[in-house]
Amino acid sequence: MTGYIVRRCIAAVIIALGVAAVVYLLLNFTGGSPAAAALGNHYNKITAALWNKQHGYDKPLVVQIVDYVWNAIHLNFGYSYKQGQSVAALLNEDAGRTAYLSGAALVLALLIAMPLGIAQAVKRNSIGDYVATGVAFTLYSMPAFFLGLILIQFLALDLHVFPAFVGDNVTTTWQAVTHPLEMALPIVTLAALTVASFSRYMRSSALDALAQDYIRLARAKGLRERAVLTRHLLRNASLPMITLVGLSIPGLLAGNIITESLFNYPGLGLLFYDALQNLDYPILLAYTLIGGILTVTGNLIADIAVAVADPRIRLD
Amino acid sequence: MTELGAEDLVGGVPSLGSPNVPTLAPEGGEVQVLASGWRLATREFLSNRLAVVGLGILVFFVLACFLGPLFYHTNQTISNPLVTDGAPGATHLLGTDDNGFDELGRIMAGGQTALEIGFFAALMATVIGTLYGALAGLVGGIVDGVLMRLVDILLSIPLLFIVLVLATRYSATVLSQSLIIGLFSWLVPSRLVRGEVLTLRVRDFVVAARIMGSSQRRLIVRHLIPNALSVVIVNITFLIADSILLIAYLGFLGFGLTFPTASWGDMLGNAQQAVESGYWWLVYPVGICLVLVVMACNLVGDALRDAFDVRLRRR
Amino acid sequence: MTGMGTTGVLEVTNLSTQIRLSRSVVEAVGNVDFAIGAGETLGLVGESGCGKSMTGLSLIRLLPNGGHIVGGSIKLRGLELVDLAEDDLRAVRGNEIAIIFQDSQSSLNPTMPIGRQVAEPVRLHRGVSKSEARERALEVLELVGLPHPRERLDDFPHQLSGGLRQRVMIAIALACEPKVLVADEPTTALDVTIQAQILALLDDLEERLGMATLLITHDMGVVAGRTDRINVMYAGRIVETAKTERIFAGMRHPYTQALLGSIPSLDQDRSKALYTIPGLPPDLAPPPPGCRFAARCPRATEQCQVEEPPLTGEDADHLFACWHPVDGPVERSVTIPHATATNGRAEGDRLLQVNGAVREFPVTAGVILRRQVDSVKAVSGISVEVGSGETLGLVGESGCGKTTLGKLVVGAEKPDAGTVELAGKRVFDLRRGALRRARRDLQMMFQDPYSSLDPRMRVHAILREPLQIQRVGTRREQDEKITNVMREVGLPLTALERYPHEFSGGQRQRIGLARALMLDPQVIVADEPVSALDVSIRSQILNLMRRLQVERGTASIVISHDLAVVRYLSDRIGVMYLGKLVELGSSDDVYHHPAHPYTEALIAAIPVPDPTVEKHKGAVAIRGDLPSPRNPPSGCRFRTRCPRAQELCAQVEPLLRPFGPGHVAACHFPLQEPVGTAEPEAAHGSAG
Amino acid sequence: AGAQSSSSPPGLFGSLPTAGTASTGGTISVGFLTGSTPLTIFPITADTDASVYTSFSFQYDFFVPLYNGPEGATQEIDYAVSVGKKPTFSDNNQTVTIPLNTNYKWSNGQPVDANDLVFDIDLIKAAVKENPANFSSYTPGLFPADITRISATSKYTVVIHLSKPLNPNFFLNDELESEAAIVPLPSTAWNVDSAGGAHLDYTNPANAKKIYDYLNKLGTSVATFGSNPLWKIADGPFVLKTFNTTNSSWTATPNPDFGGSPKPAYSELEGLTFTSQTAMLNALKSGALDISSPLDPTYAPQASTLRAAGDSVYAYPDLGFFDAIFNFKDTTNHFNSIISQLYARQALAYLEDQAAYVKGIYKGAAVAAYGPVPSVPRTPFTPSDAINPPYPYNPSKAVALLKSHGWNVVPGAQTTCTKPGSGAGECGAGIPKGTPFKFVWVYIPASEAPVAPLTSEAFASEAKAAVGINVVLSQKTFNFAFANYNDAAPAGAKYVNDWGVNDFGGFTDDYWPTTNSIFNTGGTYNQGAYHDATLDQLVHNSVFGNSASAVTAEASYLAKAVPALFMPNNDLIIAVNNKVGGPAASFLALTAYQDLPQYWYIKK
Ligand SMILES: Nc1ncnc2c1ncn2[C@@H]1O[C@H](COP(=O)(O)OP(=O)(O)OP(=O)(O)O)[C@@H](O)[C@H]1O
Ligand SMILES: Nc1ncnc2c1ncn2[C@@H]1O[C@H](COP(=O)(O)OP(=O)(O)OP(=O)(O)O)[C@@H](O)[C@H]1O
Ligand SMILES: [Mg+2]
Ligand SMILES: [Mg+2]
Repeated sequence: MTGYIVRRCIAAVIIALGVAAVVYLLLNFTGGSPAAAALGNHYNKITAALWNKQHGYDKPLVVQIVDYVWNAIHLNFGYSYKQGQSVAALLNEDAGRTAYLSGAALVLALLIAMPLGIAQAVKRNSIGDYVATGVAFTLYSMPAFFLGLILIQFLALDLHVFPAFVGDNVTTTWQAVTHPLEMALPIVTLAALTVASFSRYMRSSALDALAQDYIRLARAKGLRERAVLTRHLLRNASLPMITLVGLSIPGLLAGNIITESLFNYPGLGLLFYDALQNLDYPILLAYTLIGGILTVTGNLIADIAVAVADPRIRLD
Repeated sequence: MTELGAEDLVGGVPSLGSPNVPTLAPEGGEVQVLASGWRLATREFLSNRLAVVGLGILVFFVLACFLGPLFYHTNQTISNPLVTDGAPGATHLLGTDDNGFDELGRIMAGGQTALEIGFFAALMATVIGTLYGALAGLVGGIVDGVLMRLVDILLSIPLLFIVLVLATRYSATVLSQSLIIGLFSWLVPSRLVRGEVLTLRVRDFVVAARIMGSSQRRLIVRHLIPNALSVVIVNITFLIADSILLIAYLGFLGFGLTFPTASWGDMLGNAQQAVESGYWWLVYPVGICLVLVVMACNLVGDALRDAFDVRLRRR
Repeated sequence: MTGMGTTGVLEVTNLSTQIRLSRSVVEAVGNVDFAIGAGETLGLVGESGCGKSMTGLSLIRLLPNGGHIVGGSIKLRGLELVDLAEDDLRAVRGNEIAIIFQDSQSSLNPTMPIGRQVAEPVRLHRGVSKSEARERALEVLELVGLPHPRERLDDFPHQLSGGLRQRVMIAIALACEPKVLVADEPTTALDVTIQAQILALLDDLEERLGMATLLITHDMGVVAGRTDRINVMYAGRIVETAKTERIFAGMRHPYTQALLGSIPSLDQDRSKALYTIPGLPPDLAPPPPGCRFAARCPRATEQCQVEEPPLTGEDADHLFACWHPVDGPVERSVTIPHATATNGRAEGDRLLQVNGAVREFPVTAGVILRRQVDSVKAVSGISVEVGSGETLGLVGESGCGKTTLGKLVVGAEKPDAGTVELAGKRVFDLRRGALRRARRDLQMMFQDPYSSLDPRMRVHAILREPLQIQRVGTRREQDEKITNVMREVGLPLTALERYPHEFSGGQRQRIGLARALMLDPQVIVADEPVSALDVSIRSQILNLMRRLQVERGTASIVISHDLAVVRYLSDRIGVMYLGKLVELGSSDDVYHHPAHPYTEALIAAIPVPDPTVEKHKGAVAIRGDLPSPRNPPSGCRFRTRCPRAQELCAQVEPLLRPFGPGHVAACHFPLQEPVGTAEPEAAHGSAG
Repeated sequence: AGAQSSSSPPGLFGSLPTAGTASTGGTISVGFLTGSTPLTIFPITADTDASVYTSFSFQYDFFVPLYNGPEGATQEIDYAVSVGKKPTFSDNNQTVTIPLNTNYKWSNGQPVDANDLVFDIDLIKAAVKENPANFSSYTPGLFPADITRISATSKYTVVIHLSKPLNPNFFLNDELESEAAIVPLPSTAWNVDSAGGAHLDYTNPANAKKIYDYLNKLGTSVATFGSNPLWKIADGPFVLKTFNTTNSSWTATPNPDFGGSPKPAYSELEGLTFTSQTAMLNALKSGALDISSPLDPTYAPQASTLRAAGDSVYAYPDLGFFDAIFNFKDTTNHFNSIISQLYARQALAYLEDQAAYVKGIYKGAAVAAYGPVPSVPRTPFTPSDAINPPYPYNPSKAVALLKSHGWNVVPGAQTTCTKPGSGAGECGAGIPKGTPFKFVWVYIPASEAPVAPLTSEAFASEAKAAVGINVVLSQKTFNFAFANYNDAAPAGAKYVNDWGVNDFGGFTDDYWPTTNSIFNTGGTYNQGAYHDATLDQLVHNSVFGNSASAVTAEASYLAKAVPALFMPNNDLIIAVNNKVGGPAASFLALTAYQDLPQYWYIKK
């Protein structure tokens, strides 16, 4: 078990390093000049050369990549010249709130999708199943901003059920936690992105599991239907979900960009969005890198979790 | 005790001759009249009501977007600031947009580009992904390991970020958007194809062909590709749906197509403002079209997958 | 109408079950009557799809989606189950009636320790505490012979071998000491050796616990020794019912007769063709009118087509449903033309020669770059040879390396060591064109007829492919050849335009055979050619293969785990165990005078469709499971399961020693004295 | 004084909040957009922070600038909110005497005096010496490089000696008053280079550098804005109380030592941050925000809903101009040669239907503009060309112009040159036969400037349909376009042939609206490399001459020369919650990015 985890971790680290290198290359290739961004109006040949030398941008690309990766390992993601702060500090500031938003959305999505998927599988081809499938497909096909917009228009502006945006009183993660009403729409919007695919997946995974003989055997033992579902079906049907949750991280992060800018929620997504408008390369790099690393980590954790939860996976 | 003699040989084969079986009938029996594979798949597909609806929606939109402009003539190239943001009325059934273009005509034109980009991007992703995945799966070993780790790495970089960053540098045209999306979404198909090739490679019919002395090329062309195709085809529909969604996000984040081309995503880009300004006709019709088409692609893809699956399962 | 009066624990009368599908209704079980008394075992036999499982499942109303009982009654000691409320029925399930499902390998919850799975019904029905239930689980697991049950309580199903899993399944069924046990094909997925162990266990338990048992199987051998009564089912109906001995000795229904007649027995005369039933069982949605067997029955008349025969008989103890009953078993007398000229191998005729072949599959680990951590020793130094026109049979338990050896022969796998020579040439050392041409002479027929045919090619293309690859003949010549081969394997030409999935299993196997024949190879390797087929189809294919052997004189290697099949088709038999050849000799030598204890045990384990033989069989000769091929036992690989094993066996690997002309075996303590001493050549398996 | 006297000016969109009667106490909140939140509190602002106007209004809440403006809608210095009084020029405009108001004092009790102004200028000099980018108002050769000596001649008088004569209007309005203006700083408190360090003599350049470095570092460290005692030493109407680093929202309380008038009547000023203008409007509608930051013209249609929600909405343009600049170096399709021809530029100007743009695209929240000095807001220097445009919308004139210069005009297709040569009736030098009139037009995305794509698209449509000029549109982010599609920047060389027109935005004018450094040869912002000797002379007059009307002549010339396509001057829309009252001028000033929160109050 430990051996497997260690090996899996090493692989993840290698992939993460690869991600860092590729991201750096990619941004370099798109031709942003950090010097131009930093120097603004006073950007000219001489100041630029000086600046590049000071900040190591005159070195060969390979060296730059290695430096960047090396620094990234030490949690040093460079300096945002636009924002006048170290990127790490900026990220650090927003990470908690984004984590809360994404986490809450993920949990909400799972809480809805898992029972729903199972219920759909059990009552498959019923009216309820069709309706749920239809709704799931609609949500799945809806751009997050469109959904968010509709929610704002109807639930906030027309019906005044929720505030239309996250107010100024939510600045810390803790405040986000204690203001569920304000956070409702962003969380729902983000959750809706994933709940659809989760419930579809859960449904088919539950259908697969339902067709298994151990379910029949459980019934043959005389178990109540509810006990069959909770004791035998749930765990087996949920196993594939673990991987899916790991895979859904990039989607959540991308959804964050949309949701955060839509709902005025200061988080990493918004930071990225602003950086994009300003061509604030260090932030773009760091966020993309973090997205990549989170994905890698998500997959890693999912793999390990599956290994822990599924006794069939041989760990040696 | 029943005695059977040589006279019971039917068609030169010993069998428990039955008077009802005409002589010289093949002993293997008549071939059952089963529905052919495609027919089965079609039936399975058609039995999925949602999928039929999805297919209907797709056909409708393809026709409406590509043929509609032949019947509903509108100006979609010369912007007219004097009639911008007009409410729906007799001359403009769905009003006009912020360029003064007829919104209904715009939806058709935008639908064309959205479908085109979706299709081209999906096609490109599929072609690249298929070749890459097939290569990895066939060569195997270290090459496979390296190729697939590269896919892992690229797959770990969220696609939206990559596309957004690229979009800041390159202006978007139908071609460039298709290219960029296509170039970065071949990863999933490549994994699928590789997986499929890996399982196919050890299937008995491939082994059989090898034993017959089949060349590697023939194996790939005659056996691997046709059999991996269903996975690929099914995936295309999902890729189209994803690509259309992706361009919608790009539009929203301000990296849409250049004038006078626009896709649904670009049209929805200013949705938030339009709604608040009360220009609902600039938001909901196109939004609904987009959702319907993406949904239809997904429904069709889902049903295709089931149909192909069942076909393979029904031995 | 039941033969058992009213003493039964379970009485089923006039039971009918249907499965509603979207487009049709399958009448899976129709008007079935039977009764089982305490301690009694009723066998239910019939071909695949005839409704056996549905009958079993109807008893506890656990039918698949759309399935429901449409009529009749099921009485469990007087309690009517057909319309019992769901809640009350739950108290019966697992408590009074327990079931062992067909294909039980997936019947265990993969994420729950086996101890809890066994304890679950106990807690449910006995209302005992967790620890008490656990104790009970321990008790039953011990009862079913799970070694070291206390340590294994917390194991997960995947940690157990197939045989042990089946024991756990039985334990679950027995946990609440049910009155009735339904065992649906309890041994189908298992190796013969394990099957023998499980059947013996079931027998023993029935006796000790006094259950009424319904034993469902398609294998006449299995029911022969273990049942008091047999119901023969066909197309949803019971067509014949009688005491076991009576069914075997004096069956009256032509179906029963055909079923028994089509099984090759170990002492089958190879010159005689097997009895076959033409065609396929009917589709039950809806079933045909009249006698359902009529379409396949040689005795069918006009009456049979329209009028359904009632289940009657001269005495209440033997009922059958037939207008033209037969009388007792069929005499097999159809001879295969020229078959008498046994293809004995001429001395020194070595068409195909395998020398010390070794094949080990690497076991890899690691996420980034796969390191090899271990290897599966699939074939460990095997030498055999096949003469022209000769058929060599290979038998052995699952996983012993039969298929791998076959693949080595046809060049689908490369040996890690050793060589394969065809007519003295190392064909696989050839390159390109020469290699391709050489491949013509070595063809293979696969175990799974479906997966061996490209699902996206029509039969015509499939058959033409070998000719195309080998560039044989013009298009017209190719078509001619295809037509001829189709006729040879007995398929209609209309089949050429169809896709593989449109055929029945037997037809597909014919296509597979046809493809192997297209190139007129010198050697055909047939890997489990019939194990995926139903009995009636199996005999058709065996007859076909036998005929082609005789007609074409092609040498072949027939691989099967079924000794009877191998014996029917082969001149010589090689017995394999864990990648080693342990005995090789003529069919008669191997069957009648085995030298290796493993061969003897294997033969003993095969259930014989003859109650008299089967009921007097001794104890099971082989215990335990096949060891892992990743680290096979030292010395003699069979020693861990061998009753004769001694110190020596663990230390020294036995060499093949001659026990007669062309008869060799590798054992330190053989069942008979070897003749002469081991010569180096003999050690390599050639006849000395 | 100034702010109280303005009333509704001509061209105002919407209506200003009513004055009402002031109550005491309460909180007034002001909205900011993320990305334009205060990044620096130390009033010597570096380039990187300079485009963020809120940094200045934020700074000026606490520190009163030497000269501040405008006076409501009047584009002039408002001495009521400035430390300095009107200066006098002598010695051939080379000596400037600046008298200071005596009523301002720092929170530490010290008066705001001449030394504080000298201190600021010394620090600016140190900053510029270190890196020109440290002072965003720096133009090479001008302030502070043109100062030879600065001295406090009395407690409240400063005399500046210039190295060369400058136009007094220029020096006062463009150098002493500008966005990143001169702000007297507490010279007795801030003249340190470490916390609790010794007070240094800042007239020593080495010390000045140390002090600047120290203050600049702290001044950009948002984390300590709220807690650093340095920033509590203020002379403005407010003192910063808290600053929330996570979203840059802040609160300030009235400065009890504020020497100006009126003194704030309410108890807290709050800065709130929003991720988008829409979010800000939602907050306004729900009453969570009182005063918006300037909004884009595309929000004009929302005025009615906002009014219904009880807010005042008004809009007015800032002084400045928007232009799509020509690239005089783009050799693609000989565009450089074409665009050098005045007739070609005139033809393009004739194609701009500004009236339609204002109506359809800006929804009325803009005014047509035809030169660097717009007609609204009116300044004393507005030329008549701004009101009576030289080339009003008239496509047929464009056609005629081109035809008369040897072009084969094919509306809806491609117009090409048929008569090459530099004679009369010919296309002009360097334009071969068959040259198509075709170029790339770069604009910035709607997410950055909602109207930019629309006006660009409208122009391109018109050009193609009416004259057969093919405008190839290309969208680039502002930063990318500004840094790279710019002949004046080093990075620009790489892209010089990638663009023909760059519609990246525009410029804010100073109160003396010269285009020095924008259109003069070699100007730092001369992004299209426009070169015109006459203009160079006119600009020279505006900067170095003595004429009070030099800048009018310059503007008038430019309107006729079309060095760029001038675009409508768009309004800045402000929405104010009806609970807030104040003099009209204080609200009008918001449209010029000037916050004067001391004038506001909560209505009774
Ligand atoms: N889930 C199902 N849905 C529809 N039809 C079914 C289903 N299961 C079985 N059947 C049909 O019911 C009939 C009886 O099937 P059953 O499983 O009882 O056969 P069986 O005798 O057990 O065969 P086998 O030896 O293959 O297990 C067959 O015709 C089969 O096709
Ligand atoms: N491609 C392969 N990779 C790894 N291991 C393999 C491979 N093919 C076979 N093996 C292993 O080699 C051993 C021998 O397999 P083989 O298929 O030859 O057995 P078999 O006697 O044909 O068994 P069965 O009766 O189940 O078909 C088994 O343990 C199997 O798991
Ligand atoms: Mg069955
Ligand atoms: Mg095998």
